[in-house]
Amino acid sequence: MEVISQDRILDINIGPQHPSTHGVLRMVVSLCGETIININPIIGYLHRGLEKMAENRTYLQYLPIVDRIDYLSGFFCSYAYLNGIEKLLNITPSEKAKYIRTITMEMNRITSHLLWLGCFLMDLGASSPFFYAFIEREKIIDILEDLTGSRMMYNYYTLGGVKRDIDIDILNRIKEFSDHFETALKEYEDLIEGNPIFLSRTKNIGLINKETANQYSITGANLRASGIKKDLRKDSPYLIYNNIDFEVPVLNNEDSFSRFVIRIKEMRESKKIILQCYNWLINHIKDEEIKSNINFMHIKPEGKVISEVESPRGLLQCIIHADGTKKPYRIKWRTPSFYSVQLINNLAKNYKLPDLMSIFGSLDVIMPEVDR
Amino acid sequence: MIKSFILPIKELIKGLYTVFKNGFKKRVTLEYPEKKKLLNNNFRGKINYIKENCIKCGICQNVCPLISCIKIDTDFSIDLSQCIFCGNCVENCPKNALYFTKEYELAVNNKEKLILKEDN
Amino acid sequence: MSIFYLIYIEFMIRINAPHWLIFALWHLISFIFIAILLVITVIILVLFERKYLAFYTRRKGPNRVGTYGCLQTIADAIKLLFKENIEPKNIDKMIYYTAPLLVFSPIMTVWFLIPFTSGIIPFDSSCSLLLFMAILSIPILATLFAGFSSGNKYSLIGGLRACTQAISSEIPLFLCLISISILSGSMNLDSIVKMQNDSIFQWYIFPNILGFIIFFISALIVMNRTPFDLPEAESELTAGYHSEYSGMKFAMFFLGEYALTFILSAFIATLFLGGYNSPMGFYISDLLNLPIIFQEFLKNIEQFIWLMLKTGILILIIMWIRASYPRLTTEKTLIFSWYILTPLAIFNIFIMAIYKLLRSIL
Amino acid sequence: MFENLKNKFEILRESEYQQDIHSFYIKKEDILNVLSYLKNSPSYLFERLDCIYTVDINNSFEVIYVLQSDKYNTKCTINCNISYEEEMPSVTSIYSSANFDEREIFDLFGVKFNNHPNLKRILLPESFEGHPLRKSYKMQDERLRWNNGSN
Repeated sequence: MEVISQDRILDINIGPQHPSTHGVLRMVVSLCGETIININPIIGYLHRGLEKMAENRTYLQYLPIVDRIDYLSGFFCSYAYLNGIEKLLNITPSEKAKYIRTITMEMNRITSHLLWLGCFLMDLGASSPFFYAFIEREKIIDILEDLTGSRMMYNYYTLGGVKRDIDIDILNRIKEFSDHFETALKEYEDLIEGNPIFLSRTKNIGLINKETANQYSITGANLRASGIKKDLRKDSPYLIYNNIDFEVPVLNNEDSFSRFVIRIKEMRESKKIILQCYNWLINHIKDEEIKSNINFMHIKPEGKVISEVESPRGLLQCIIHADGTKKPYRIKWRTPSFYSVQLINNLAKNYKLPDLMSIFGSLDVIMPEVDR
Repeated sequence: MIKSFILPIKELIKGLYTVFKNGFKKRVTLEYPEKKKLLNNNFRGKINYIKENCIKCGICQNVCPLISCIKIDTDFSIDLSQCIFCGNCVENCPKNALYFTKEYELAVNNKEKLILKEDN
Repeated sequence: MSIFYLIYIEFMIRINAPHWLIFALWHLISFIFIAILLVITVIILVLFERKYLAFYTRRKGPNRVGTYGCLQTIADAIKLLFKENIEPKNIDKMIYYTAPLLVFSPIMTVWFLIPFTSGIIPFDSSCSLLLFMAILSIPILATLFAGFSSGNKYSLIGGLRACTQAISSEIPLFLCLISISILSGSMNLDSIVKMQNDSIFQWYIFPNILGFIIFFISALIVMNRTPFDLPEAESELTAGYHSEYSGMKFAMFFLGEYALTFILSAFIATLFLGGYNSPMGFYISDLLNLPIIFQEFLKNIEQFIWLMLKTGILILIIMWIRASYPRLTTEKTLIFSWYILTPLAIFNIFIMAIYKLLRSIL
Repeated sequence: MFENLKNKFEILRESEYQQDIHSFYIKKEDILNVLSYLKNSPSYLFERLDCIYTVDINNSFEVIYVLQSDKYNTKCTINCNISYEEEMPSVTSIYSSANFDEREIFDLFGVKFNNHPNLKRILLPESFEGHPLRKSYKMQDERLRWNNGSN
């Protein structure tokens, strides 16, 4: 790469208010003509100080704030937080509570992947798949709204289980949704997967090989697209993932097209998991015990715990240091998008400006997770 | 060579066809002011307060994640402009003095109206 | 000459106006009539596109203003009219203000070349194809001006992209025009339409199917429509070359783009699909035996309807493509147009020459 | 499993997380070669650094490196106690994912990492003075002060 003289470089910032930065990320991109020389991501525009807020709130007061860490997958964050506290107080949730948690988490994974699908294709210019993805997503959100009471900030999990039981008609709506969902997925594949324009935009662009993936501790679908078969639900199964059969899709041609295909496959896997949870839950409607009877207000846990969960964007860890008082001493959130943001610089070097959109879109980065 | 030329054309036509197929499906727009979405009673809308049940125990104030959203000292007041409708206070109130309504249109022209006093 | 011209001449002689006034007034009237026609079709087109895209994405489209949203574009135009005229600080004032003019005026003039009906030909010249080529390269200048003069990096990149893309797509466009003039033997649009008049198989689309495809694709690139709409790609450059324009200036760009779509699809209709000829070879108005003067009038109307029908179908296809395809990058558009479209266009000229030779021998 | 780690390096103290994750306290000086040893030695292969975080315990920092190995599917953490003004060696040469982590720790805690590529504030604006996540950080904004222990 020959040295480019300074006056031929144009620095533009794809700034905080920009249609395609998935929130408020600012990228100072230095261009020579249209090829990208250097990207300097500047984050911090959505920093709400969630870790400092944990230090002066009791465990119950911090619970609603936990949904806002990654507002597209609220269930995963609240599960990571509560799983940590349950480990400290060694409470084990009942079998039914585990199933309800799994079914709601998998539905949340589908909504988060659908939103990513819509925004990714809108970045590349196709406007109609955005609406198809949101029509499907709206169906799930209606079900979750009737179950938990709100569309995104669920606050539905509590110590040892869930706050409210699932009744018959919500289960039937879930069943009817997952039957119809296969045709919707088929439609996305028809519309996009073979399309030569889409292939030329995403085929072998933004390659993450195995070393950089490990070096930058990338997790989730971006990692599985580079050939490393690593999914928390299989390696250390939590909840009920050990007695559910689903396979983890792995591709190894490392480009943003395989990241697209992997996420479509993951949605299919989540549909299978939902169906199996539905079959178990249908004939366990009657048993009542869905949460522990310990009063959440007066718990005083003690010790250190790392609780992990496989969120739609990767490995989400909530590390709690509790010192026996009512308030947690220190909570650290290890969020997956924080590490995929670092990757953009050496991923999108000397590609063209429009390719930056397809690389950054395929990484599925969400800014509340990065800034916390 | 022909294969690599005909296949993209077929895929492009398939893309057009799926968009065309979608044209004849049911519309999904919901004209908001005229037709409203029906909500079930789990919905977390505006919080109402029953004066008789309340024993002024202060649990709702301790449970609320916000700083000055619920005040309980002499008379009871909720600042709806701050409230995030998380439902902590409604669940942990021992005497069920607070309950959720299905009202979510809370646009007012001055903020004082959003502070729910005891009377209303 | 057409029926309207006869009525007009008779009326003017009765009030014995001078000769030069008759001639000048006639062109003025036809200019005003056709300008209004163009503005109306553009307004309808903007609303139609929003409704049409909504139809494909299972939405309803604008239906608040007017009964079925019919006044929506007029409301938008009025809103743009009353918007404050924001002028950024470090702009090159002179070029900044000529850019919107340069978009709309050439499209108005190109609109004159199209023969609407056998009676009404606003501007009949022996080399109207050449005129079409010359005038149609002016709007590209407008995007260049807008991009470079508005002093903002995004529009600079948008302007750069617009020029490279337009230059690379003009050449296959004009090569296809040459293949048409080989077939018809003349550059005059009216004679081209008359050569295709007796039945659907006479249309130039059948011998010249390759030219039709190339012309259609390069017209897409010139119009900056998806999948080649890179100059104002929202996801990267906020709004491309017209991001610094607000109010009526933005309306000029916005309506100019739709007018260009309408003009180019009207040209494709006249060149390849036999302008105002009916596909069955005869006109319905010939069948019902009415008095001559009335029947002539009905024939003109019916020819105009045929032309608008063909243009409408083409616009439907263009918007359908917009609804279903992502965007190409600049590099791939240039490779596509230089390596694939231009050689094919040149090859197509040879085919048409050989076809013409064979037809003249047999 | 960690026998040859123990006899190769001098471990000050050992403690445990709730679910059998071992953590080893080591001196600040040999952080670099402990991590590179753990990463490259065939018996451990900890090639993924999940995250680095800091806890402000009785006014001294404890910088904790959470490591993860895919081959043996185990996790371990390397801890290191330093006082407020001490400097830490930067591990971006071994794990380049530590770049943003260390910048965030510098931003919120004030721990300086020497030979870090560009050690600047990452989450807070440049003009922000003070490091908020320290226990001694006094919040100037009166409204945010929690209603001092009424529960």
